[in-house]
Amino acid sequence: MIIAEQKPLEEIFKLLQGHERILVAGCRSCVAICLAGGEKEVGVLAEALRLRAALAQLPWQVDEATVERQCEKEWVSELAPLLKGKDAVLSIACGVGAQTIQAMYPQVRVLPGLNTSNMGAPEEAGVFMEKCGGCGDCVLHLTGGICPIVRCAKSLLNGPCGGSQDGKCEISPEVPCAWDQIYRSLEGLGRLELLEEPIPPKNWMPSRSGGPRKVVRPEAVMTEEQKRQKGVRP
Amino acid sequence: MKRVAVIGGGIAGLTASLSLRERGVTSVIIERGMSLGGLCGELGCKGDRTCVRCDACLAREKATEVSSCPEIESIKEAEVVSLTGAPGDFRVTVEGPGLNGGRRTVRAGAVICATGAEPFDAGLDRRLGHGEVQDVLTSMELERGMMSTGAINVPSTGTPPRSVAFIQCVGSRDERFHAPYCSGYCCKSSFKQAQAIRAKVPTCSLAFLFMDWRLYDPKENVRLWASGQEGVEMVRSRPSEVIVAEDGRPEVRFSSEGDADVRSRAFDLVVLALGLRPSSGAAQLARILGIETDGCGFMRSLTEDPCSSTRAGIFLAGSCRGPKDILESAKEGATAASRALAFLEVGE
Amino acid sequence: MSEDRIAVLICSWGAGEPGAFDLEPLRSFAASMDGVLTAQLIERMCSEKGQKDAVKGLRESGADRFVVAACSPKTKSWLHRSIATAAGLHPLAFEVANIREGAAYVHARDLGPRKSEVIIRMAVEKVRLWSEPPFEEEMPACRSVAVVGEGLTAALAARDLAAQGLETDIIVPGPGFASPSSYIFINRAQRESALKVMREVALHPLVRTHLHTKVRSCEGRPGDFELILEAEEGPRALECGAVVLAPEPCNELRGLDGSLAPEAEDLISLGMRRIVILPGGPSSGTGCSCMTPRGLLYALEAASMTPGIEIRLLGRELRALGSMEEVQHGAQRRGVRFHRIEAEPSVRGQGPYTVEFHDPLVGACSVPADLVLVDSVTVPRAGELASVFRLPLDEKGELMSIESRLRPGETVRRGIYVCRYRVGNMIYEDVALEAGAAASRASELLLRGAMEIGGTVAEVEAEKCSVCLGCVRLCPYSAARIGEAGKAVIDVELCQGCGSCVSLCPSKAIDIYQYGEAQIIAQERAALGRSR
Amino acid sequence: MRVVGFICGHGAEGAFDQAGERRIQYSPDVMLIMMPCAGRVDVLHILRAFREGADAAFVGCCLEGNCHHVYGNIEARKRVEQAQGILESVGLGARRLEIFHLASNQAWKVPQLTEEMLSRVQELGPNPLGARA
Repeated sequence: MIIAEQKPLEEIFKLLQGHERILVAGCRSCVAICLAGGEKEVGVLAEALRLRAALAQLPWQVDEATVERQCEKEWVSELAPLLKGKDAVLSIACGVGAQTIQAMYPQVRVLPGLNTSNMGAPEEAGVFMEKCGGCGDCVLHLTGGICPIVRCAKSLLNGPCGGSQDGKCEISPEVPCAWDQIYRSLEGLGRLELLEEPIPPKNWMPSRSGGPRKVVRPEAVMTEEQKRQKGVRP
Repeated sequence: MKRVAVIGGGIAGLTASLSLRERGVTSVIIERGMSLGGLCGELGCKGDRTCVRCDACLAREKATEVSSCPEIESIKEAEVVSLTGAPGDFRVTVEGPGLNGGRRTVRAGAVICATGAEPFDAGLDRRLGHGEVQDVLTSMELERGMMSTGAINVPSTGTPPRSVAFIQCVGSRDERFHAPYCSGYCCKSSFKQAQAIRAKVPTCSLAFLFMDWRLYDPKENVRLWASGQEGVEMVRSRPSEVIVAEDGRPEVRFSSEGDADVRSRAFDLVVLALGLRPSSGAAQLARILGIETDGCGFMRSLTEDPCSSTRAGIFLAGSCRGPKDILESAKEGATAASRALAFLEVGE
Repeated sequence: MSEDRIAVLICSWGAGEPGAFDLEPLRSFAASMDGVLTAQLIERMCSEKGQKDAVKGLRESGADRFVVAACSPKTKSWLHRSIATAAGLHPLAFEVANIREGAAYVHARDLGPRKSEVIIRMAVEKVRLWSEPPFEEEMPACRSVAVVGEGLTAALAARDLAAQGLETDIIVPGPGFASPSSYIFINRAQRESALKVMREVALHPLVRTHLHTKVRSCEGRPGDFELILEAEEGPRALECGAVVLAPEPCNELRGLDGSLAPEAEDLISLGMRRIVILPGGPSSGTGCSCMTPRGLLYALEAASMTPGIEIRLLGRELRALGSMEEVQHGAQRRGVRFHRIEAEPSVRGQGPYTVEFHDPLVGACSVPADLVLVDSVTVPRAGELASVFRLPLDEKGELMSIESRLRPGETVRRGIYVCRYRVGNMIYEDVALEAGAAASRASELLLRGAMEIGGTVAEVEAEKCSVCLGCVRLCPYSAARIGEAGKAVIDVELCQGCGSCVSLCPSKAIDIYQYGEAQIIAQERAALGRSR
Repeated sequence: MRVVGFICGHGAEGAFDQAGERRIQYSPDVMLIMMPCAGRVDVLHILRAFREGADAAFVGCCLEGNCHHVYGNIEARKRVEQAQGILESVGLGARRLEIFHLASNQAWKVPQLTEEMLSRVQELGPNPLGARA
C-alpha cells in the first residue's frame, strides 16, 4: 500500500494562505490505513484549521469530505456538490488522489496536505516501512523475497557494500542491511547458490528513468465502439 | 436458606458478598466500624503516575460496589452477640450503636467470618520509641497521611523528610509479643511506601532495616530497585532501639551482619512496619460462633480446606485466619463464598 | 421546538440533605429546556415511594428517555434501570446528572445550583442523542466448566465447582492426575487430604475426567465455549460455559545431575549425611535466589527423620510467610543450618562435593556435601495454554491475569480463568486458594442466571471501515475481528465498552453506545454554554 | 475560566466522587464529561472543546498499570500528546492540556490538580475563542 504522512501543520497553514473556502478531502484507502488521511485525520486537520483560523482571524471556512478512493474518478465525483464555492481543496490522500481531484475539477486549487512517501507495509501497529521501489523489473525471486532496490540504501544488486556491520546498514544502526537479510532468507530456503549467479546491471528503463509509466490491460480496455455505445466521452 | 451472614466489611468480606451476589445469593455484612473497607480502607494510594499495585484503591471500589447492590445489606457499627440455630439455618444476633442500641437477629444459612486482623500496637515495643520519640510513625500513621492529603511530612516540622528509616517486623516474628509468625504483607507495604516517598521527594534517602526480605513478585524486586536509586540502603538488622538524637531527630541503634559494632543513625522520620495480630474480640467471636482459634489467636481453618472453620456452615476468609495481603484476602473472600454456597447446596 | 420526549427527575436528596439548596429553580430550569416534557422533584428517589413516583411521572409524561439528577451514578444505577423498566422504557434509556458529588458537595453554596444547571443541561443534551444499544439478558448456553490441568490444582478447582452443582470436565494430558509434589505440604495431614480430594473428584458424579487429552482450540464466548479436544481416539468437541486453567506448578528439588531428590527417609540408607540445598537462582523459575518453603520442608523432614544428619539451606532470603515461620523454627531446633549468601555459591567435585560460599556472619565457608540439591519451580505449559486460549503471557512467561484490579483469576478473555502462583513460595494453601478463587470466578459467571450482553458496546459501520486492522490489533479483549463480509466487526459478547477502538479508528467507522461521538460533542457544547 | 475534564469511569471518576463524599472543594469552572475509559477520549473531542471555548482541558485516567480496561490510559496518553502538538501548532499552547492519573481513593489530588490547571490558564490568559459565546 501507499505510505504517506501529513505535512507539518505550519506548512499547511502557509499553503492555505489567501484561500477562504476550503475542503479537506481524505481517502479511505491506503492513507487511512497509515493514519494520514482517513476520515479521522480529515476531522482532526479540519478542527486544527478551524482553531487556527479563529485564533489568527483568518477567513477560512473549512468543510470535510472523505471518499472511498481518491484515485478514482467515480469516487471523486462524489465531491462535486461539496466543491461548489470552494477555492481550495486540501487533499490528504496520496499524490495520485490530489492529482485526480485537480484533473476532474480544474477550477479549484488542489493543495497537498500529505507527503506521499513510499510503497510499504505496517511493520507493527503505527510503524510503516518501505518495501517496494516500483522499479518495474522485479528480482525478488533471486533475493529471497527481499527487495534490494529499496531495502538496501544503495540499491545494490550483488551483495552488500563494505558498510554492512553486524547485520546493520552503515546509514543507521536502526536499519538492517538488506543483503544480510537476503543471505539469511536464502540460507533458510536452502538456495544460497542463487548468490553465485551475478545479477546483470539493472535496466532502469521500466523504472522512473523511462518517464511516466503506463500499464495497459487490453482485455479490460473498452473498444471505441463500446465507448460510443456506452456514451463515454473521449 | 440461601442467605449468608458475612461478619466484617473489609476486603475479604466485601469480596465474599459480591461473589455470592454474582451467584444469586443475598448476604448481610455485619461491620463493627462506621464504614466498609476495613483496614484496607485506611490505606492510601502509593502510586504517583504509575500504579505500584498496592491495591489500596480497591477497598473503596469494592465498598462502593457493595453499597450499590440491593442484594447486599450492610449493618454498620454492630457486632455479633450470639449465634443460635444450626448450620443451614443460623440466627445471628447483632447489637450496637448502628442499630440505635437495639438488637437484630439475622437468619442465614451460612456464616463467613472475615473479621480481619489488627495492626500491632507499636506502643507495646517500648524500645522503638513510638509515642515517646518524636517523628517515629507507624506504617498506618504514614498511610493515613497519604490517604487524606497525599502528604508525607515529618510531624515535628511539617516538611517532607530528607531521610527515612523503615524498621521491619515490628510485632511480627517476635516471641515476646506472642507473634511467632511472619505477617507477610509488611515488606511489600514498606517497599511501596518507599516508592511513594521517592515519588514525592526524589532526594530523600531511605534505609530498610529488615531481617528477611520477603517479596515474591519479580516486579517488586526491592534490591533491583534499590540498586538503581541513589541513597537507598538495605540493612539486614533488627534494630535494638530508637532514641532521641542530639538534634532532636529519632536515632536508630542497630548492628548489622558482618559488623560487630552497634551503629547509631538519626533520620528525619522512622517508620515502624507493623505486623498484624488477631483482631480484638476475635477470641470472643470465636466462642460465640463455636469455632476454634489457633495458638496465636487467629481463627483455625481445616487442613484440607483453608476457608472452612472447625464448625460446619461457618467459613473463614482473609486475615482473621492469619495475616494476609489485600489480594490474598480477596481470593479468600471468593473462595469462602464458593465453600459457603456449596454448603448451602447440600443443605437444600 | 424539537420532538424529543425527555423527562428530568430530580431527587429531593440529589443535592445532599434536603434544603442544602432550593431545588425548585433547578426544576423549572430543566422544565424550560427544549424537548423536556416534564421536570419533577421526586421525594427520596431510592425509597419505594420515590420509585413509584418516578415511574408514575415517566408514564404520565409520555417520555421515552430521562435524566436523573441525583447522586453519583456509581451507587444507584440499578435503581434507575428498574425505574426505566417499570415505566416501560428501555432499561438504559437514561442519563445521570450527578449534582451531589459533582456540584452540591464540592462547590460553595451559591455556586452549587449554577453548576447543577450545567450538569443537568449536559445530561439532557446527551440523553437527547441516546440510541438504543444492543442489550439482552442471555442465559449461559452451557453451564459446565472445563478445568484444564494435570494435578491437585485442577482437582481442587473441580471439587469447588462440582460442590456448587456445576458439571465439570477435567482435561488431563497424561494417564492420570500427577501426584502432587510432596514439598507443598507442611504436614502429613495435608498430603492425605490432597490425595483424598483427588480421589473424591475422580468419583464425583458431576465430574468427568478426560485422560490423555489436550485442548487444541477454544472458540466461542462466555457461557458458550467450544473446545476442540485432542485425544488418543481423535479430535472431538466439548461444550462448556467457562474454562479454568489450572496448570500444576512443578516444584522440585533436584540433584546436580538432574535426578529428583531422594525421599527424605532414604537419605541415610543412600549414604547421604551431608546435604546442601541451593536456591534455584534466576533461571530456575523462582526468579530469585531465596530459600523457599520447599527446601525448608524437605530439610525439616530429613532432620526429623534422621538425627545427626547435617543439612544446610543456602539463599539470600528466607521466605517463610505466616505459619511457615514455625516450620523454620522447627527446622532450626532440629539443627538445620541456614546460610545467607549474596553471591552464587560454587560447587566442586563429583560427589562428594565441596560447596563454597560467603556467609556474612561466618565469613568464607567451604563445606563438604554428599548431596547437593537445587530448588526449582516451573509452571508447565504456560506457553501452550496461552496460544491455545489466546491469552497474553507476562514478562516471566506465565499466563497473565488481571489481578491488580482485584478480580482474582480473571484474564482478558471473559469466561476464561487462570490459577496463578507466587512461584517460589508454594504451599498447599496457596494452591488451594488459587484453585478456589479461579473456580469461584467461573461459578459466578455461570450461576448468576442471565448474563447481560451489550449496553456500552462498540459497533462498526461496515461501509466506512477501511479494514486497517487497527481495532483488531488494539482491542484488549480481542472483541474486534474481520467478519465474513471482509469488514471489521466487534463481538458484542466480548466487547467491554472501553471505546479505545472508537478513538483509534482512522475511518471514524466505529462508535460506541452510551458514549456516542455525537453525545460527547453535545455534552462539550452544553458544558461550554453553546446552544444546541 | 472554563476547564473541560474528560474523566474515565474508574480511577478518575472515583476520585472526583470521593472528593464529593469528603466535601473537598474545587473550582466550579471544572466541567466533567464521563467516559467509559480514558481510551475513549478522541483527539477530536479535545480539539472541539477548545474550539467551543474551553480555556483548558484535561483527561483524567487511572494510574498507569491499573487501567480497568488494560491499557486505555496509555491510549489516552498518546491522544493527549498528539493533541498537545496540534494545540502548540495552532497557537493555543500545549500547556492548556494535561493528563491526570488518579486512583479512586486519591480525592486529595482533585483540588491540587485543578487549581494547578487553573492557575496555569490564568498565566496563559483565556482562550480567545471563548469570547464568542
